Amino acid sequence: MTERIAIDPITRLEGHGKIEIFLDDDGNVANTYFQIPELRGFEQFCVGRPVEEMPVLTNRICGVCPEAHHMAAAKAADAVYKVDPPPTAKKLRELLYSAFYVTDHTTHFYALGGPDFIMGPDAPVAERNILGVIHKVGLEIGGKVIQARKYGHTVIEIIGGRKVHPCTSIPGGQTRGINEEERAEIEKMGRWSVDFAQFSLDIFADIVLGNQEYLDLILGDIYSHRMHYIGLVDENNLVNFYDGLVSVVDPNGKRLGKYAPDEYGDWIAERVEAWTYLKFPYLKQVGWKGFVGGEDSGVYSATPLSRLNAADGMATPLAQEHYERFFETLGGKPVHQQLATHWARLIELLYAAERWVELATDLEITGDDFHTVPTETPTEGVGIVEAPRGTLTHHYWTDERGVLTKVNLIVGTTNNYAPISMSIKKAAESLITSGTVVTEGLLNMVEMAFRSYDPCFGCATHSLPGQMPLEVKITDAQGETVETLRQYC
Amino acid sequence: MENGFEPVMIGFTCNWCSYRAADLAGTSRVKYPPNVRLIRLMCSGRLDPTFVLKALSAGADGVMITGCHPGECHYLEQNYKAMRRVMLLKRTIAQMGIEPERVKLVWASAAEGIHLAHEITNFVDEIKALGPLDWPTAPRRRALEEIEQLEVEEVPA
Amino acid sequence: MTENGKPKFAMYWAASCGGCEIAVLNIHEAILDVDANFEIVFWPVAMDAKYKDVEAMEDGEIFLTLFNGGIRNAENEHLAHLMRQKSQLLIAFGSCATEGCIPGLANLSTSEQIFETVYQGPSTENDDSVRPQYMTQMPEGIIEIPIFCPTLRTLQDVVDVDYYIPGCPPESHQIAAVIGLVISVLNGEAELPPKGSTIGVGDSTVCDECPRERDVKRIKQFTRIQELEQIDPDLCLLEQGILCMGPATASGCDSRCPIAGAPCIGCYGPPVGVLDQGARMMTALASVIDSRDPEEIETILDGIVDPAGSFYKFSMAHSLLKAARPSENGR
Amino acid sequence: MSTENGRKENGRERIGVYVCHCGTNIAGVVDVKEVARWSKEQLGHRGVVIARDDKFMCSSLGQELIEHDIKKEGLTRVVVAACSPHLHEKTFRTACSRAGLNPYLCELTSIREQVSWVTSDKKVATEKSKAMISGAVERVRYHEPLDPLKVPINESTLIVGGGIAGIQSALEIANAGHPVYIVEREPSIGGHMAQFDKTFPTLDCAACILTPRMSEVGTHPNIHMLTWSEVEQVDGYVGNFTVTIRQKARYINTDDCTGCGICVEKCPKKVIDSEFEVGIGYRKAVYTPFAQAVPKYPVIDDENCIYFEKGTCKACEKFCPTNAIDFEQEDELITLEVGNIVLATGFDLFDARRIPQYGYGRLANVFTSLEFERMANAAGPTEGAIVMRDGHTVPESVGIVHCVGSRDRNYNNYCSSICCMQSLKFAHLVSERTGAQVYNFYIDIRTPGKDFDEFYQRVLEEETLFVRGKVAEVTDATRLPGEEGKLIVQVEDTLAGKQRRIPVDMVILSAGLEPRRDADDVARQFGISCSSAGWFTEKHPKLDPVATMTEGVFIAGCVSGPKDIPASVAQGSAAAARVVSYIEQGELSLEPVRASIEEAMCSGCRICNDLCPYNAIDFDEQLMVSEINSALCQGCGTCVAACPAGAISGTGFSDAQVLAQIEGLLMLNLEEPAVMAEPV
Repeated sequence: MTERIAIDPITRLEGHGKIEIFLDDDGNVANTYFQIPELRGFEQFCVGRPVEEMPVLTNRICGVCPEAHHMAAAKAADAVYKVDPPPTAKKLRELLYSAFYVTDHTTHFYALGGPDFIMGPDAPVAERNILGVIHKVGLEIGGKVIQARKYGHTVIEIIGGRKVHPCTSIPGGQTRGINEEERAEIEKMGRWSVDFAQFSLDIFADIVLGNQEYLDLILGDIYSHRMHYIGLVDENNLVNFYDGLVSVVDPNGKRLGKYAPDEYGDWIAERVEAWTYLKFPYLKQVGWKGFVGGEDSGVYSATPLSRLNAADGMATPLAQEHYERFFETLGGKPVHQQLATHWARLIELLYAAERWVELATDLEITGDDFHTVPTETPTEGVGIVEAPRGTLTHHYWTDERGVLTKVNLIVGTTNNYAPISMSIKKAAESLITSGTVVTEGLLNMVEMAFRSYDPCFGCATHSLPGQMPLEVKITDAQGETVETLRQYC
Repeated sequence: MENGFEPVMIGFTCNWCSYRAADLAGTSRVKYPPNVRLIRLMCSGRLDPTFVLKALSAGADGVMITGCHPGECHYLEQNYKAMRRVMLLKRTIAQMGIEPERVKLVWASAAEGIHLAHEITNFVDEIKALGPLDWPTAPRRRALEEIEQLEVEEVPA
Repeated sequence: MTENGKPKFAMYWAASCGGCEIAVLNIHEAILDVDANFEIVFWPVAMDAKYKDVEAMEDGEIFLTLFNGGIRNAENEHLAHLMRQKSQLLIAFGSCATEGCIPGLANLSTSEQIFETVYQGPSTENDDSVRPQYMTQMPEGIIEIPIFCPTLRTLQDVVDVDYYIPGCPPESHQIAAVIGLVISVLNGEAELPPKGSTIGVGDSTVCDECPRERDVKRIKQFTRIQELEQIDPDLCLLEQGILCMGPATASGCDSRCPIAGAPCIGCYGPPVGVLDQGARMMTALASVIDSRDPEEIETILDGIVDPAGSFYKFSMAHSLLKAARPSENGR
Repeated sequence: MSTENGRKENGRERIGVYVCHCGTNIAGVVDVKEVARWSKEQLGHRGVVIARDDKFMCSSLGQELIEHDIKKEGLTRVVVAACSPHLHEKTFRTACSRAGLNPYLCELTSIREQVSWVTSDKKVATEKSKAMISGAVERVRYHEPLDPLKVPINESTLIVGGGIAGIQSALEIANAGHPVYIVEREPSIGGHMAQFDKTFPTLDCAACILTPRMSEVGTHPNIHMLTWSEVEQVDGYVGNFTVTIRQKARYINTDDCTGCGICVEKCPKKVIDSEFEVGIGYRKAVYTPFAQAVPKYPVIDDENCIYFEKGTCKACEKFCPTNAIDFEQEDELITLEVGNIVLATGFDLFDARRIPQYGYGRLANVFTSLEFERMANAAGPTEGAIVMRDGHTVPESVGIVHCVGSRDRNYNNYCSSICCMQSLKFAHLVSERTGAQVYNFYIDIRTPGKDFDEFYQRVLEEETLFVRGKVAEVTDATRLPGEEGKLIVQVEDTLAGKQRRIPVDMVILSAGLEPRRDADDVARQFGISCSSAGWFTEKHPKLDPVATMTEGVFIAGCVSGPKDIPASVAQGSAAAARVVSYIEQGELSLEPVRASIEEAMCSGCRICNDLCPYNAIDFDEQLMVSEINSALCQGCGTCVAACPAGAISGTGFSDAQVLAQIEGLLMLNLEEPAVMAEPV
């Protein structure tokens, strides 16, 4: 019996996926495999390079979030030299980083994840994209989205020297500062972004939260996974993207602890599977129990939702209000409904915009002491930042000249590789059963499960390029290929 | 190295000293191995590392650069530039897995025909000891690489 | 040509980071010209599209394809051939496709070394030394992943390329200019440059666009940027001892990095007409090193801690040597 | 074969390959017929349309063969496989141009010197010849037609230095009817020779032979003298130099001065004359260095002049009959346009103080050679009387020390070449005028010149004693009886093999010659180079001793090393002859092997700016690009190889040519791919 199932490829995520779905005799899902088909080997070929080049080398891991790698690399390089950059440098970096968050979260919500809700899962594929969103919500929103991205990139260019792949962070600080004129412009754009973030939350409120069908969808079981969560927090356990400790909470919301960058090895381990080039990180102390959730499985996620779960709140007032509303609405911490990640992302968007303004109005931001010359002999160092798609860890070892001898990277989306696989399987199980008439919208829900993580395989495949052709292959119990659906994006 | 390996080598000479040294070696009928094929430049200062990389990547097993002795450059001091280029080039090709000894800098005045012949003989021996370079981009290698490719395809990575 | 008479446009990413796509999105308004003048038939990052649709096309049905990313695995190579077959004009877009870019540095290592490093990494628990297999027998059946090629290759190494647009990523204004050119060609207002040309670059090198003051070059020592007390905001970085690739890198980027106080790292590749970017930088630097004493020269050269990595950071895969040779020390 | 990015091929060429037998020189080892056959067959697709062999390609028959093919077969390129280009490149190039083909489209590859003469195995030699022809064929495809570079020659010449060498050059050129400027640092021309008394070996008095030449210079219609002047700056290149000269203030209006000398007479300020009289005589604050000075005008020495010290005096002004004194005079900058330059700036005397154990400057009666010359000179401070420092005591014994500062690794390794003869001259003068016992302390006696050894014999006969050995010390510390009040010369007599202490009244140190203290600066100014010792480097030490590496800049006299007067004069004339021949040609055609910069590609990075020893590369601050002055360029190609932008190209040795030759030599251009590892 070969049941033909038509399924559209998963689209609108930065990178691609290859999904193998195996059916049993009854035509139910026996197992699914989500594969990452490529490898680049940065950890290998960064060895031998001078450490000050890592911020620009690792940029090229991902063109979608080069800023995250630039920051993590710069912080790791600081650590290698045991040098503490001047306050101005740190603030410049965080300011650039906040602006980056605004563009990145905006892009995802409006172009990638958002359409699922705004248009509705049942909407025709052709409409489930940014253009559909513009049609439904109105043309001016399109202008705003473009504006938000433009502003973010402008700040990145002013501080980082370039729109894509910034180049100004070096061990001990920055190659240059900003002047008052630039600061004023940055502040202006920041204030606009705060309004934009609130505007976006309003849209989400009336289109999604205002719609019982969507709410049920979010709160429903299909997209729910009880797992561990991690996220970077400041000294008050509030969400921070640039610096702090990584907070780890269990599926009950109990904080297992917080680890400093150089302690990541005690907390995180990675598993290798022969059928994919990408490794599966998990909580070392809890251990690898396979693709399952719960207290006893080391599987964790690192997403906007995870960060909200792992923190005690947001460091800026407006974002904090929404943080509280978020958990009230969804029934307290921790929230396991992965689709809520879209909402969490917008709350982070607001936080990033507020932080942007805070830093742009900080007196030290225009200071001219933006670099400290390292004096210590370089040895080993870890740098961690919170990338939009998950905690980003760079770990370097160097010789006495500061030339790399070993490199270890645990990158954004990689953290969520296991959860994504689980979500896909769960979605597939609940959607593909013998006799199910699979409709377009229904199957898009598989994609939604996937998309809530905003997976970026440019990053995840730091061991390989941004390209990941998605292929969904459905094979029946006799090993007959029922259907192959490919998408090379 | 297996016997019978006859390296192919390129030699760059200075029009004023080493090329004339080669002339002198000829007129004095000094015999030396035929493996090195000379190219005449006006000065060792004309030596562009691109030439060396081109030769190595196109099938040469070794490259010899010859010029006037330090302080005797026909153009006063250009041979020092050649020397510095070769020193830096050697460091780079070492990282590329090429023995730096495959590139050799030799000073030979117009009067040193025998010296030049001697240096060429030594260099040929040194390269024979190192064995063929067989750079993958060289024509003869291309076929081989394709075969390797096939193997990879068949055997799981 | 299509029913609506518009020529078809495609953009594809092979082994790339996605930065090229972002750069194209950053041409903002100009993107509308693309929409107005072309029918976008295939552009994964921006729209739904199906691989089988491309397969179904006539050869040469696509007028213009921007192909970014290097050729890292069998799948990339397959796609390169497909896009070549279906496109009239195939443009190698961005550093990866034109010269290999940073991922090309992998050519300093063997596949084995890369696998060893990645899959036995410090935080990796892999006592059984599991390695990804291109075919794996799972209980439910066999699953595959594309084979990892021995070296990273550029687009021109696997298919015939019409034009090259370098840059990591290409500057948006350059992209807009190229698109403008193609459009005016379509309207019969301009001629296409000779096949094989590098487009979207300047005639000269980064120094040409760099506003920094420069003097006669004499290098006594190289300095690592983090060691500089104060980076002089106005003086040539090379004259400050920083290894800046500007002199040997094609212009066109508006010299962004040097203006930002960071050395040029060479992402725009060799200037037009230059065979090997690294060789040109080596010869230039060695020429102006201010010493005749071999010992002193060696000491000065020690200041360049990673010659191959510095001179070929982006163009390794497109250099004369293309890749290092396997040997005991490293590759 | 793919043409690499940036290498434009010159279309489809018709190439002729000519393989020379050179009798049996080549044919005896290389199978020339096979090589020719192979070239046609294997390189046909590369454009080889004809491949011939001939007994002697360089013979008129061989050349006619090439000319015939160029005309009849329309060859566009010619490759000759024969002997070294240094022998016959010109021959075959000329043959090509006779047939109407640009000579630079011909390539000669040396299968004689580089193959048949150095290889025994015939098979191997034949294969190597093929490879070399293959290389030449690929290379010649990228050759471009070139025309020699023509530069006009300005008729005027600048002579720097008014010593005997400069004077000689100036007169030769002027007499040929061309304008000459002669620049002299001192107030008068004449140089060291003017200070001498007699000249060896003929013993005619220096003044008697020199002064007529000096006055001839002074009065010559084609010679413009600039004394008391120095060269400030030199720009331009052969045929077209622009030279800036600083004429120091003389405080004498030379238009009015008659040279009567009254000012000198009336000047109340007496000064030790440390220049002309080397410190053993006096002069006034206003002075002419010596009686026969040319020009005759005096100069006021503003460092010693009372007026310049105190603001009063002006005695000279009061008494000057023509009101020629002008205290307001200032240095003047004069710009000259000249076509050629002769450097004859001479030498400095080795400073004997540098050898303390010889006691000069410490022991009163130790004299230097130049001091002795002045003393012996009838016009000198002692009017020719050879006396001790006290000014009257006549020495009874005199020691002459040779090689002072010469042939001594502590000072100068070289032989100053004139000291032997100068010392013998001193010995003769001393014994002739004082009857004193003369000792010559020498290492070797070198008398290679005409009549030199005869003079040596003569001095020997004058019972001068010769002690062979390097003097260890000259001291007044007396130990033995008979030494009191004398100078003791401590020396190892290497002939007798024992140490000797020889007491004398007077010691003359025959000091060696050294480059001018400022030789390096002068060399840099004129864009030429110095030897490690500091002497200017000749273009070729034997075949071109008066030319330098810089076209249009010549050297004469002691600037290139110690010389005696005849040699200096000969060089003066030689340099003049070279200059005149340039002038007569009117314009100079230079080898077209030159570098040039493509302005659009130049980034102004300034990497190349310091690479050219001929200062051919300038940086244009306005355009922010570097430029090459092709007339100064010597075609070494260093900048071509250095330009990181690939903006500099070199004719004759372009990247394309060399890269193509590499591919050819590696046989990458054959119909079937070469098999690399086979015996060549």
